[in-house]
Amino acid sequence: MVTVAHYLVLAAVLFSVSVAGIFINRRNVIVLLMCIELMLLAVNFNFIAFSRLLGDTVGQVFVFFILTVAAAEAAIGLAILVVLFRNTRSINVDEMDTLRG
Amino acid sequence: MIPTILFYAFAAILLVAALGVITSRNPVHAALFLVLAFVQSAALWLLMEAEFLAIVLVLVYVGAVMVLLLFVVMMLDINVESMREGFTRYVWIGAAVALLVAVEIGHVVWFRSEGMQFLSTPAPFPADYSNTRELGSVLYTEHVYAFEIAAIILLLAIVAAITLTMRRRPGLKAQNVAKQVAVRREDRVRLVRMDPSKD
Amino acid sequence: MESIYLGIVIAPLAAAIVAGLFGRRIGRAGAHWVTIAGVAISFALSLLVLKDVVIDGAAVFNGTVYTWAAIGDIRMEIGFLVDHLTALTITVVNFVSLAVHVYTIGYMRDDPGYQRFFSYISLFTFAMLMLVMSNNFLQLFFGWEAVGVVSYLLIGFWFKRPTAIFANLKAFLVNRVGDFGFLLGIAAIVLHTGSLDYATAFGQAELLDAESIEVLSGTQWSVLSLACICLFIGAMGKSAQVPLHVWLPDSMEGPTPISALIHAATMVTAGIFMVARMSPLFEYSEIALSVVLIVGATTAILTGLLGIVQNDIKRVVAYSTLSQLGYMTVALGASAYAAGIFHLMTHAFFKALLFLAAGSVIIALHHEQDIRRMGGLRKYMPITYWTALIGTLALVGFPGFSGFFSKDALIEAVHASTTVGAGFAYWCVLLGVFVTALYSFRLFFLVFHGEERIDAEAKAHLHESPAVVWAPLVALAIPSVVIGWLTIEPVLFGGFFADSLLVLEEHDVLHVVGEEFEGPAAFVLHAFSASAAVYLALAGAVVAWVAYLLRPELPGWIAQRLAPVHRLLVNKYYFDWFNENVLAGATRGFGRLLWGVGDQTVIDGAMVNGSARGVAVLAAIVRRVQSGYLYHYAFAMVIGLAALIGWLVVRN
Amino acid sequence: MYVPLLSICIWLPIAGAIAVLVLGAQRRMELARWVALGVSVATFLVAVHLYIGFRWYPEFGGMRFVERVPWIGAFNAFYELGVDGISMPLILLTAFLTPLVVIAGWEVIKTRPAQYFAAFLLLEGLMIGVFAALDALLFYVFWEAMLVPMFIIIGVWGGERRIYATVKFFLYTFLGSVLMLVALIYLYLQSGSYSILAFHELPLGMNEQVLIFLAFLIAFAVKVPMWPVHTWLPDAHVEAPTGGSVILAAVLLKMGGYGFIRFSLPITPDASQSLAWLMIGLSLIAIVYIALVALVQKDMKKLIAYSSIAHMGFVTLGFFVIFATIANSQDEAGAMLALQGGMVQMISHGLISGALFLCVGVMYDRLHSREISAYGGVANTMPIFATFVVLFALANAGLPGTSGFVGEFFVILGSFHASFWLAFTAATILVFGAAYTLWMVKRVVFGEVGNDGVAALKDLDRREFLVLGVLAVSVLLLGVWPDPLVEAMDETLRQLLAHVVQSKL
Repeated sequence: MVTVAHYLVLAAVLFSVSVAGIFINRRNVIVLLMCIELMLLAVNFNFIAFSRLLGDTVGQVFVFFILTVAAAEAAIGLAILVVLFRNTRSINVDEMDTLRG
Repeated sequence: MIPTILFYAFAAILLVAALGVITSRNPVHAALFLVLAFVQSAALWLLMEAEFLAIVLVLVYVGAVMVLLLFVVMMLDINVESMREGFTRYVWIGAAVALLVAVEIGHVVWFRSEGMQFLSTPAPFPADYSNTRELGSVLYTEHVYAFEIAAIILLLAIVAAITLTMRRRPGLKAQNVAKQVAVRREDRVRLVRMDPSKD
Repeated sequence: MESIYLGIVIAPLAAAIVAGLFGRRIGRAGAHWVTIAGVAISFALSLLVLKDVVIDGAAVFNGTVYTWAAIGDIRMEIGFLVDHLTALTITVVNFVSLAVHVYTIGYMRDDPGYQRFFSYISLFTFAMLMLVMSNNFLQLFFGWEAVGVVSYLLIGFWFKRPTAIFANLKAFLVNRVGDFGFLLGIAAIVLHTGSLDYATAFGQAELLDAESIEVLSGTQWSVLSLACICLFIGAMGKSAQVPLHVWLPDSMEGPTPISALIHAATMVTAGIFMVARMSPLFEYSEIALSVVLIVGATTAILTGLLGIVQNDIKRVVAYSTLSQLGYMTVALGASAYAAGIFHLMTHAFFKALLFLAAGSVIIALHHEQDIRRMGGLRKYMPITYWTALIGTLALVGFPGFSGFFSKDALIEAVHASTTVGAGFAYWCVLLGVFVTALYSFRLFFLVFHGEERIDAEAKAHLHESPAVVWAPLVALAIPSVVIGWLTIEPVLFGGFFADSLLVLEEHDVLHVVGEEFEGPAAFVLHAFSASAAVYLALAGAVVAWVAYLLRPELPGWIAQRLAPVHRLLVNKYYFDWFNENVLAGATRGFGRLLWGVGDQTVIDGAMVNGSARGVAVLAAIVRRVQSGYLYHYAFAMVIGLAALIGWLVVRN
Repeated sequence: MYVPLLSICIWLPIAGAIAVLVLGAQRRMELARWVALGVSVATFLVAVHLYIGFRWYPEFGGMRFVERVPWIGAFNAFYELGVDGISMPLILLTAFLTPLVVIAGWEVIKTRPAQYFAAFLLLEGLMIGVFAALDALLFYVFWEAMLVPMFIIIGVWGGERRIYATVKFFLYTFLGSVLMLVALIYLYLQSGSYSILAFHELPLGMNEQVLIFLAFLIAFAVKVPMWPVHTWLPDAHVEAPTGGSVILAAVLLKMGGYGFIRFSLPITPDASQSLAWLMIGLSLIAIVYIALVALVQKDMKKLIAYSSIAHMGFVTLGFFVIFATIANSQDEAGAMLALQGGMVQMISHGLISGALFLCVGVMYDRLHSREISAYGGVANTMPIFATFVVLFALANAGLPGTSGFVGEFFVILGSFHASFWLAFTAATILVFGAAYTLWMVKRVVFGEVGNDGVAALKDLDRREFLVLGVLAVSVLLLGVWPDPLVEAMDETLRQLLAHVVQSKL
């Protein structure tokens, strides 16, 4: 039987993988963005699983909003990336330290 | 039995895809892995009888966002090799943090369940149940303000993305519509009164 | 009578205001007429008061004009106390002031600050009268400081002269040191008697003596002694007693009329007046009386010696003033208050006379003040000569002149005194008589006799001074001669001051002296037979005659022989050197130290700007955390998130 | 008919400030000036009216002209105003000096004159608000708001290092105020209201009192300013325009003294008593140390600023010496003298230091230098001005017959009971005060004409004469007859003293 716990474990593993991804792909902003998407996905898994467990639709509504915001975030993040690349001809994070104190 | 097999299959592919995302050398590959992960997720959500969200995930995410991502990745000429330097430098700390997070989440889920039956399977919905209707009925009533705000956020994102990426190159020969519209008669036409008797 | 008292003080004040504020409008003549009128009115009224008090025997007036401030139970009022002491003093003040006003017309004729000068001296008269007529400590202090300020303004009257503005600052500051003590004395009395009023405070003198205050830890002082000594410090400043005498010789930078009025006849005697007025307090404090006696005696002899080596005509007279003030102080210390006041009065006349005579010489010689460039002036300025001679004889105490009566009585009184230090004081004043005669006749001979050392140009214009100058000389010469004859009996021995001075029986030295007194003529004769003072004075005069007329090379020879002593005297015992280099220098140096190190380095540097710099240093360290690398922030977030969850997990 | 006179005193100048700004924006400068003058004079007349009304019942020491309107219900805060014998003279002083400052800046201020006058009017309203507020929150609002116009005045119309000076001024005062706010909030939590009068009656334990006292101390000590938090004052004075210096010295510093007597003493009497030694020590340091520092200053404004600190030392000395005086003498006469002395000193110092800064301003307008060495022999070319300078200098040196004497006299008298040496040390101001002031006068006013600049000086014009003349008259009047001032404060101070000596423990 597939229990809620299965989904929760899956989501936890997925989240951990994306956390690890952030560390591994520290230089590549695009992959960083992808890792964040993955994290949100893992979160969404939990929301849906609990929504089902508790029989409350609000969890799914929340997922809906998360998707919306994630889409917006991806759009703006990519826009920034484009502008960044246009200005520096690179998206290498190592070369970007203008915010250094 | 079949749902169990399906679950394990989808979950396995999902995790492999996720690993693929974080380990691919080429961002294009990573993006494609991500698409795979999303599709698997959609399938898993279907298993949980969250049909609307599963569809939305495929349509919006795979169909739009991921395509946009791929589009950008391919448009930008990225030097892949420089990205990979020091790839393994943080792998251990990454793994450690990931493990820590996993353990913590597991701990929270297991030991702080507050009486929730994690090891139960939610009862399947009856046949005439519509996930979409159910969602819609709360979304447009109870959460209508949040929904409106989400819409605004999306609109903002669009405007912001356009504003950010719009570029005005100096010396570009383009028409300025606003100026054209704003032209008045006095700017262009000069009435000259000629005295006929003069010549 | 009250309106008359008010009139006495208001007339000169009003005149001063008119001359000061509207000087330009009323012109030079207007200024001197209005101020002379003011002082004349005041003088006439004070004569009226004198008659009322002395002849008609009016009761002592003690009344309030208005309430200055009332705090809790302490009422601070402005009021008048009119008794014999007041009446006599205001008459003397007004008389000298009037003479000086008239004299000024001639002396300051060509000065651009004519109106200002008249305004100042009228204002001074007002302040002095307020001081004298006061019935409480507050008003006394008012007058006290006000005369000091006018003195400050007048010494610096010629404000373009660096020496003048140096001298006036010095005078004010030295006086302030005295006032500092004076104020503390007032505070002691007010707080322990609960009143600023003389009458109330005097009534509690004995109680005050019983109260004690801890000044140094472990030592109990009688409040009365403390208060009296503090008050006397004030008197030391104003009446220029050693070591606060240093300002008076320098004050000669001011115009001569004010040297006569302020720095000889009136203001400098305010301290004497004050101590006499406070006799009900001083009488109960043996310690204070001893201090007064010793300080006065020291002043009398030390400053007299300085007079011998001075070459500036006014400074010689100034040192003479210092010495005579010492005499008066000695009289106070010996509880012979009446003798002190008597000497104050005679001194006011003859010293003002001497100053004005000196001024007359100075204008005749076009502001030449060095006696080495004078000589033989007798034949050019007969009136000045004769009046100066009268002044000199009065000063040295030639029998029959006013100074003789006061000084001889004073010396006798000291001789009879049993206060601690009286023996020392007696020898000082006795020796002082010789010294006085020496420097007085030295001055007199060098100026009026001997060879003419005047430069040719000045000599061409040399002539007697105009009437406005010599008339006051004559007016002052008359009392210089006769006042002693007329007043010695009532003032010293007739209980004239019975309503104002208090002398305890065991201190009553004048009574001892009075027992042998059989009228002024007998007093004169007695002096020839029994007093060493007369012969000492004679000896001084003879020595001066020998040294400066007969054998003019003698003084130089002596100076060479006694070079260290001569140097000490020329440098005025190094008081000025000490004050300027040690006291003032140290104060300024200390101020610079506090400012540079305390304020600028420690507070501003280390604390204020230091804290800002500390923040900057801390920020420089902390900013390294802000590497600017995106992934560092991302790592921080993730690790932080993990840590946060970990904390939530572990917490339960 | 009930007329909220205090509110008028506060809001009339503020409204006037807005009017001046509006008019100035339309470049109708002349009108703006006259409006500024008119409003400030009108405020002064209202304040005089208050004072006359105040004098009806001198034996009543409590709050009068009380206005009380709910303000912030949630915090139980009221818009509550009132005056007693302590605040009345200070309000009068503020209202008296502002017109003079407006006149003094009449043609002198060339850049943005409308804003300049508006800033002063705004400042006036806020300062009166500080003195009139009976609600601690309202007080705090006025207290902090007042920093803004002062900040602008120094920062915009100041001298070369004005930015340094303003920032220093602002940080110093702001840092202190924040701690005061903490103390006020604590008192609010304890008493349930922001009423200052309720704070007075609030029973507090010793530890609480000490902490509150220290919080207040920092706020007020900076304002007074006491050693060692005084170094902002010379800088602020040197850089401020003349009017700014005048208001700063004359009124702003008084807010520190007012704070001590309105907050520290009655709210934390036991802490005040146990920490009086600290306050007395700091005051004496201010008097002697600062006087020595003043002696060696080369800048006239700095010298007067340091002299202000020394003179304000008498205020704090007078306020805190009362405990020792009462302990040593058992009667309250000495303590009353000291309290009165502190208050009179505040008023008198306001007039004298204001006048001295105006004098420096007169010279600065002509020669554009504040250095003592840049002058010399000013009396030759400006005799009338020299007369005023000498008068104010003597007043600053505490000459009897001028107001400068009164406060110092009372305080020295009052502190004599506490200890002979205390009075002795305080009385050294007689010598040092005269030394630094008159030495400056000697170098600036007297002597031969120092240089061509001095030779070309013009004497006072009518406007300057008016301003200095009014101040001279008031300084002399207060010195010759301080009773109207003393009597107005007497009963209030007596009640305060009775309250302060009663332990709250």
